[in-house]
Amino acid sequence: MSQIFHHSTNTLARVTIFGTLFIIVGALFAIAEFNRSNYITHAFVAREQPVQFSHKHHVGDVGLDCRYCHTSVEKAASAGIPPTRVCMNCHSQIWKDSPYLEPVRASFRTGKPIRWTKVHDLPDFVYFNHSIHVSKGVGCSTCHGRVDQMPLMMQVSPLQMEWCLDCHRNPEKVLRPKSEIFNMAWTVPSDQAERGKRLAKEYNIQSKAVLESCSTCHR
Amino acid sequence: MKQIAPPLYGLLAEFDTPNELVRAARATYAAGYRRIDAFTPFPIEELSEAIGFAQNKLALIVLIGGILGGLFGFGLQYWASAITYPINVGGRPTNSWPAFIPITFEMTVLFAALAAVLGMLALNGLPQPYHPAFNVPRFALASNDRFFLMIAKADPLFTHQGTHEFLKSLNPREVSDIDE
Amino acid sequence: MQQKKDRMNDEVGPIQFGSGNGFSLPVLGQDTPTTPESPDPIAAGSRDAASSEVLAFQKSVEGKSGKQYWRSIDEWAGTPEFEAYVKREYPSQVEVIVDPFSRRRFLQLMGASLALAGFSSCAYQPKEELLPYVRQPEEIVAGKPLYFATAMPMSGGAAPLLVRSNEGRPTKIEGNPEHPATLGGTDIFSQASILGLYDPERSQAVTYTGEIHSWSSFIGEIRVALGVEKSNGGQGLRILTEPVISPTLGKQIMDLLKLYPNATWYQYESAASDGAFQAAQEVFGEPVRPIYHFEKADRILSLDADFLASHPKNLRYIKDYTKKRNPEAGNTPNRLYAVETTATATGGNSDHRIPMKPSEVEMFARGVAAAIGVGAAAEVPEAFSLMIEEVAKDLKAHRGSSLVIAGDEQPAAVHALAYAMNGALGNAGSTVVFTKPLEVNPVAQLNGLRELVADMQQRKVTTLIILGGNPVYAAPADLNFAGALESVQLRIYHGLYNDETSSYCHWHVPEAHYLETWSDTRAYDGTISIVQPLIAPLYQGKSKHEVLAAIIDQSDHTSYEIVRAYWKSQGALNTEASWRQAVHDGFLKESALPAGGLTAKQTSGLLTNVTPQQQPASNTFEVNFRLDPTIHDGQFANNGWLQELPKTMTKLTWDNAAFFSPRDARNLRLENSMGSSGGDFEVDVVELELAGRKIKAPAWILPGQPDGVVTLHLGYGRTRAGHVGTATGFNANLIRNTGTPWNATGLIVRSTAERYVMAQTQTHHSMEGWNLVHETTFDEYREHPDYIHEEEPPTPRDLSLFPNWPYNGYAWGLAIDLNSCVGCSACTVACQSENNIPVVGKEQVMMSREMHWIRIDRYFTGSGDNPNGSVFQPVPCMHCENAPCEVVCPVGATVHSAEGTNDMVYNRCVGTRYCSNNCPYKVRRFNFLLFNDWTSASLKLLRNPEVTVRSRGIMEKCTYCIQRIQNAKIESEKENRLVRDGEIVTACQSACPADAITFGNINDPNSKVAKLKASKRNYSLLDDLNTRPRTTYLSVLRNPNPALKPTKTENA
Amino acid sequence: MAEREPMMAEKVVPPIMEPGYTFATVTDKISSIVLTHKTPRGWYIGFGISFALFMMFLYAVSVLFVRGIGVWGVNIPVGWGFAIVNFVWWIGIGHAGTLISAILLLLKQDWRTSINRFAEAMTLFAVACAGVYPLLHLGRPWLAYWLFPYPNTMSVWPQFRSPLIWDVFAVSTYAIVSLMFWFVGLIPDLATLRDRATGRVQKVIYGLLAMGWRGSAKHWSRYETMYLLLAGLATPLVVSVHTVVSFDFAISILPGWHTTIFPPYFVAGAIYSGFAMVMTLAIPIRKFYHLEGFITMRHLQNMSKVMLAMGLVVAYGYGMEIFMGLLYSGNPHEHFQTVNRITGPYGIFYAALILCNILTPQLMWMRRTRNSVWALFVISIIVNIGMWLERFVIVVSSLSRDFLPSSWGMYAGTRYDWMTFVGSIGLFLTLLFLFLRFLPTISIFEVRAMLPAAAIKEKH
Repeated sequence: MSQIFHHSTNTLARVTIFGTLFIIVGALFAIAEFNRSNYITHAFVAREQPVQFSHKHHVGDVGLDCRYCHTSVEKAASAGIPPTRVCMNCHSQIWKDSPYLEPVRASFRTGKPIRWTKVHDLPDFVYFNHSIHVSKGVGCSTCHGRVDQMPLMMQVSPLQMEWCLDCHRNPEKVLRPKSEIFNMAWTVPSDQAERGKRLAKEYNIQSKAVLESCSTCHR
Repeated sequence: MKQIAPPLYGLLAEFDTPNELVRAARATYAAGYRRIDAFTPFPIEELSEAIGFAQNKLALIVLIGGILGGLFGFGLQYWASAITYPINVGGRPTNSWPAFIPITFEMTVLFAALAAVLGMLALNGLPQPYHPAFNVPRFALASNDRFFLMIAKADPLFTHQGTHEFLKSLNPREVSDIDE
Repeated sequence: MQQKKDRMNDEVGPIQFGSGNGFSLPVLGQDTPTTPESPDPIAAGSRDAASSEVLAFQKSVEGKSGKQYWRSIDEWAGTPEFEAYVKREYPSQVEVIVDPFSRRRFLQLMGASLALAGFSSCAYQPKEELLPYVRQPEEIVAGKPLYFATAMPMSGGAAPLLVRSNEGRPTKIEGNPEHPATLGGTDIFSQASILGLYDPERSQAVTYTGEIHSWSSFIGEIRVALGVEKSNGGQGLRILTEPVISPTLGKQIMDLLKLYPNATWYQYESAASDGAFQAAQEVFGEPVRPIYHFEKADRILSLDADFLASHPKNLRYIKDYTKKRNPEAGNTPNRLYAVETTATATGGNSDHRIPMKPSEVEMFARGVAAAIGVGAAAEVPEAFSLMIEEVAKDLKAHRGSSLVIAGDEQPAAVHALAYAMNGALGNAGSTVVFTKPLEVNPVAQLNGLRELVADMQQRKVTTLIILGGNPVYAAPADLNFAGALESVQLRIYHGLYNDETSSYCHWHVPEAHYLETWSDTRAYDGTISIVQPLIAPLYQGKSKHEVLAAIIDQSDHTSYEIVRAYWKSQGALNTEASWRQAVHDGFLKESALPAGGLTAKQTSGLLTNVTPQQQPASNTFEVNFRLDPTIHDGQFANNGWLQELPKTMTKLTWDNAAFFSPRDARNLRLENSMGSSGGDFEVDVVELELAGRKIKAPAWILPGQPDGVVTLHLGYGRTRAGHVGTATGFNANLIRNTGTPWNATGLIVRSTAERYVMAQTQTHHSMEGWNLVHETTFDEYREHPDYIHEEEPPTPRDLSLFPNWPYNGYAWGLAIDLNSCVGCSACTVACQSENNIPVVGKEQVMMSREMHWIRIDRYFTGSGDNPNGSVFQPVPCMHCENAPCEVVCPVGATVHSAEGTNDMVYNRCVGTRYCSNNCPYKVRRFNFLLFNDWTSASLKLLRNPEVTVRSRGIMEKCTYCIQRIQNAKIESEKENRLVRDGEIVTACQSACPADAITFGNINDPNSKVAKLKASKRNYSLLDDLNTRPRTTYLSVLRNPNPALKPTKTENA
Repeated sequence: MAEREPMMAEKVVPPIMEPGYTFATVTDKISSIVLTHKTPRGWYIGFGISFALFMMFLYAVSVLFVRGIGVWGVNIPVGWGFAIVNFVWWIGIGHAGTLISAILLLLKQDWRTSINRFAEAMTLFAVACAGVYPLLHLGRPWLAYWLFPYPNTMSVWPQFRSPLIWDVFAVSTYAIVSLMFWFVGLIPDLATLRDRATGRVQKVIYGLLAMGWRGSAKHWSRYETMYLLLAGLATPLVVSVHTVVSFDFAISILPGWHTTIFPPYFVAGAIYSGFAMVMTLAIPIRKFYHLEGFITMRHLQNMSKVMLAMGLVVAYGYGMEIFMGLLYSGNPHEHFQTVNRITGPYGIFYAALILCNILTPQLMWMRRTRNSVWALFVISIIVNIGMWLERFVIVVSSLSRDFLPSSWGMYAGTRYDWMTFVGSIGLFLTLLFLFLRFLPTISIFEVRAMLPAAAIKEKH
């Protein structure tokens, strides 16, 4: 019989075999990475809002305390989105004619709420409670980043389960003194290792087993 | 067929029965030829030893594959259940090793089996869709009812003439050149 | 509970009254904070989705009438486009839309497929919105619920409540522990009323002969009509209400009658108990009513009184009765002799169950009375002589601490005898006291109704105003109320639903739900209770007060103004402070009606002359009519929770039936044959004829039903109840007569060739000789306290090869006292409400797919035909320490928390159902289809934001109300303290009127639950499986009369 | 032929292969089935029917995915129904292939040669059918990949104590190994097809699949070693697979499931049903393609003997269950369950399975039965039905009545259950027909090796 295949097919055959193997493995890694990418987590994606509100200005420049607007952060699960009236407290005096603030004034006139775009959005089967984290020494900037430097609010953490667990498994590495909770500029000190341990004891942080339990976050 | 005679790869002798082939193979080996191979439509134990071929690598490869598989299987389960996220499941210990045995076993078998098949292919240098022998038209019968003996040009004793003569002396059906 | 009260004090109290009477009621559609739902199948409709639906309402409420809004869901389901859609999408489902009965299920199916869209992208979160308040009410902290006190008006007395409100949505009913009527318990009706509030099928607009009109045009029109009436003092004007308990409403009606001196006011409800009323009139000369003090009674004779069944006025009785029988409380146990004419919870929990024909009850009563020395001696059936003798002896032996109670359904004579016996036994004033009735103006209701119908037939009535009730459906058939109604020129109906009655009336004014309006009422001992609204009317509902105000030319008065004005005029509440306090507490302290002991006139004819026993024709049956255990007189027919709630004794759902005793069934060759799909029973249909009227009814064989008696439950067979309630069961009113409303003789039973399929949740009623419920007598328990573990030594802790898992810190556990449980099922409904548990519909129940997280197993004890009693066993998840379910889950969707709860992680569940297979208690429930209703917007407002709403293909089960545990822990953590005992109250526990359920930390030896588990009566179900349940049971104790054949304690 | 067989069978044991075949004729006979240009009409009819059933399967499955698992009859307490029954049934059927090709190879039973090829194919297709059920029966099938261990953003892993996870590993391992076993077995024959094919396309396709096999002595020797090792691995594997499947039940605490007899008697049952299925397929195939020369009465007789033996092991299993339940365990629930199985609502199914699995096969004690193709065909089908019933009784009767009488229930398959079951048979046959058409049904090179001419006569 005459040769069916050209000489080169030998190499070709082997290359394809190993090639596909490498491609498959590579693809798996790619998918794993993609699932953690900002595209999926929405981290560092600035959302445009109905009102051009700048945290940079209000927190960084003006120096408002987080709690001035997010009133329930120490009391309840939700930190609380300020009612229009809170905006008007100041803006009925300053920038009272600024066209940028028209939506706010409109809302105040008509009683229709401002439709903000949600930035930090957990799945609805996850039950996160701000008040307990704040009262146990977890600072705002730990999860929300340097809000005082964000003209447009954006999410800086992946907000994925592995990220939550990372902290629940060893909270020591982020605990701060009560006084520093709302301090945007706070940075992890060099001796955090033993500081954290001390604070954990002081705050009666629950055991790893409790913090890892499913029902701690899922109900 | 080609105009310029292409380089030679070896010589191919065709026999009718397995017996003739085995005898011929023994003779050839006895004659001192080493770069020889035989082609048959079904496995013939005597042949490999007749052409002086003895291999035992494969068994070792499979053994290693099996051991790796077992270790991987148990390791994965132990790490997942006892180290990275130890959870209280029905009051059982995090390292419930008896429950991990079935998967450990399955992984052992899987890896060993893969090692066996891939090892065989690798050692045999397959896939190899092109081989000079296929250039000989009658070689198609090697997968049907004919038995072939080949002496490669690379063999130190190989001379086109002499080897041809030698093969003829084994009274095959016919002897043909294998083009590269 | 305590925690809630605090919250009310420091948050609600002041703010509630911040702006005079301008109460800041949450109004839907106006600046309510929301984050719209994500398409995540599990989460949609959970806490965020719920409030997002507020927007849907905003759209619907603005301008348009709710009616049009609902067209999208219900009426759409009739249009050709819809049918086309169905034919295209669901060829096999076409028949369904024709049949309204199964449309609910169909909509769910449709939902299931639509929901698929969301499944494609689970992890990926789409853009969501945040809608803050514009002006935030100070008391509202986003995500923190508030609790308000109110009361649910019910016939026979209101149910005092605390209602939880999330962002202005009432979401859960709790009992009011301060209130004397219940001391914190609730019943199924009040628990389920929250669903009634959000029922999308409540009538939503004022209509005139079906045309939508405005409230103002209604006022205009009736002014004209009433102007004519005024001319002759309103002698053509009639008002028909349910018995009026609300003092304010009473006052308003009186005002109306002043304006129209010749007008007449009638009151009627199905539950009318004229017997008790007439007896009181007769023997005391005034319509007083008794209040029983079971906590003081050592011997109780119940003459067919089902006082342990779930009903507001009984909640206090349940508490007192069970407390008296609780050995841990150290009381001397009482002994209950229960005469009953059909199997009831009271008989099941009694020490001596005495089944008999209704006609025999009076004989029996006279027998006992005679033995005590009351009334004329009467010859009694031989069968009862021993019993009568012993009962009388026992009662006499406990003068002053015994108690005789007659059932509401009994004729005047039996009530009179009971009153007299209590007098003779010196119980009057101790175990029995009498007060004025709760009703403003108590009347013999059926006589009144007869009179009204007669007038209508004689065309004397020109204008009839019907306030509440549903007389067209509920009036006994012999009156032909509907027919008479036709001859009234102007008919006005004010009610919650567009129902049978509204279809016969010109004007229909939608009634505001009690959670939407201000009112007042009395409860139990007459305590004045304030009805406080939790939310502004969802639709265009008006309160009775507003409607009456409109009639008496005060149409501008709001309910609040009317109620407040009335109480200003009353002594107790005239000051602002006292009023605030009353609203805050939900009731006015020390406002009970004066109570005292009265002794009956021995000369009363009811006592002396024995009512002659008319001999019923041979081979006829006696029939007794009873209110349905779950949908009452039919007013809850459209409430899915109550329809699907298994009836206490029969465990039937979605239907009523004619109950036959096993022997009668054999004689009539009636069969109940179990089907092949799990919960379906095929039964024979019988034709029942009473006084010439016929109905057809499925025949159900009920052990414990007396021979020769057929029991029919009212409330079913509604024709205009809504998609949930219409065409379920049959209407027993159609053979009911005003003469014998509750018990009648001469019922003719004919078997037919028809068969009918019923849905039952428990198909086996014996324990197969396995000790699932341990039962013994008080005496035996006193002698061998450890009897349970003597016969079954507990499994040793060190049995396992593996080391025991250590539980430091909290270890949550539950103890259920079976000796207290009366099987009322309040826990089941409370759980359904707290945990967003869906209703699945009759077909699914027939396939054994009901979703209740806590079910009540009912086992008959004693012989099959005529059990000496029944035991009730609430079965929630056992939270086993060696949980069989966890080991077999391939993805770890159900695992243990560090505190020993068996967590079910919905979002991890892939739905292999292996956990349920391996659960020996079968407490796990699976979403075989998309059971949660995702189509009705209003139902999303109902959901508890603290609990994930489960989707299709997911396993679920009791979580010990993990959301309550977590929130309590978070609060305690913030205050750097441990959770206090009793701080966490599970939904079932808080609902239980008998305090049978106790939750707490079993690692704390001083906790109530730990103490209970230390009791000798404590045992774990299927202990030999070594699952180590965290939920354990306390055994049942009976107190039989040694002189009588002791009740068998071993279970056949 | 049909009437000649019994007579000759009376006297002598029929040969493994009809005499008179040479290397060439063997090659020609078998490869022609594949290489012949016109496909027989019978094939089209058979394939058409099977494919129609397969389409019905797809319809039932799409309804299932759109509306949810609720379209099936499963409920609480009976959480598993047809899906698991069919899964176990198919997996069991698969076992014969591996058994014939692996275990009989190790036992040097050369009669296996002419049936192992399509027995292995049958294994693959049966495993494929079995494999879909665990997926379909999930409440949320689109999340099935959670059963595999992979690093995910939730940093959670499968729960390795669950028999269902063991299933995942066992079945996928089994599928992969069987596939390799089958494919390497095909390589030399693919080479034959390559060399005999006339069409260019055929040449290329078979050529690529043959991977350039040329029958070199060195290759053969490694090939043989590999084949032997693979057989050695497949043997414990096949036993482990059905053992793991039986763990799905034995690991639970349900009366009637929680028993140690399950692994051996599940394996026996698997081999039993597997051989029955091989028989059911072999008989029509040999008739249709006139392969009586290769699949002789000898094969059918040997298979029927294996079935008889296995049937007795299964009978022992049933007996053991009853003994344990009634006499030995002393556990009230076990006792009740045993009685319930026989006399309960599903007693009729139990009676039927005893008839099918225990009584009927006893006919095979008689040589006349073993010599009658028709009898064997009918019996093999009865056994297949019986084995399905066995799984049904095990799954449903235990679940429907367990510990608490209050939660007892019943179960019945809906039309979608049936469509899925019958449909999966369609899937199986569809694959089988494709195999018959495009690949050698009988292992050519192994048959060649069995010819007398292949024997080496040593003389020196």
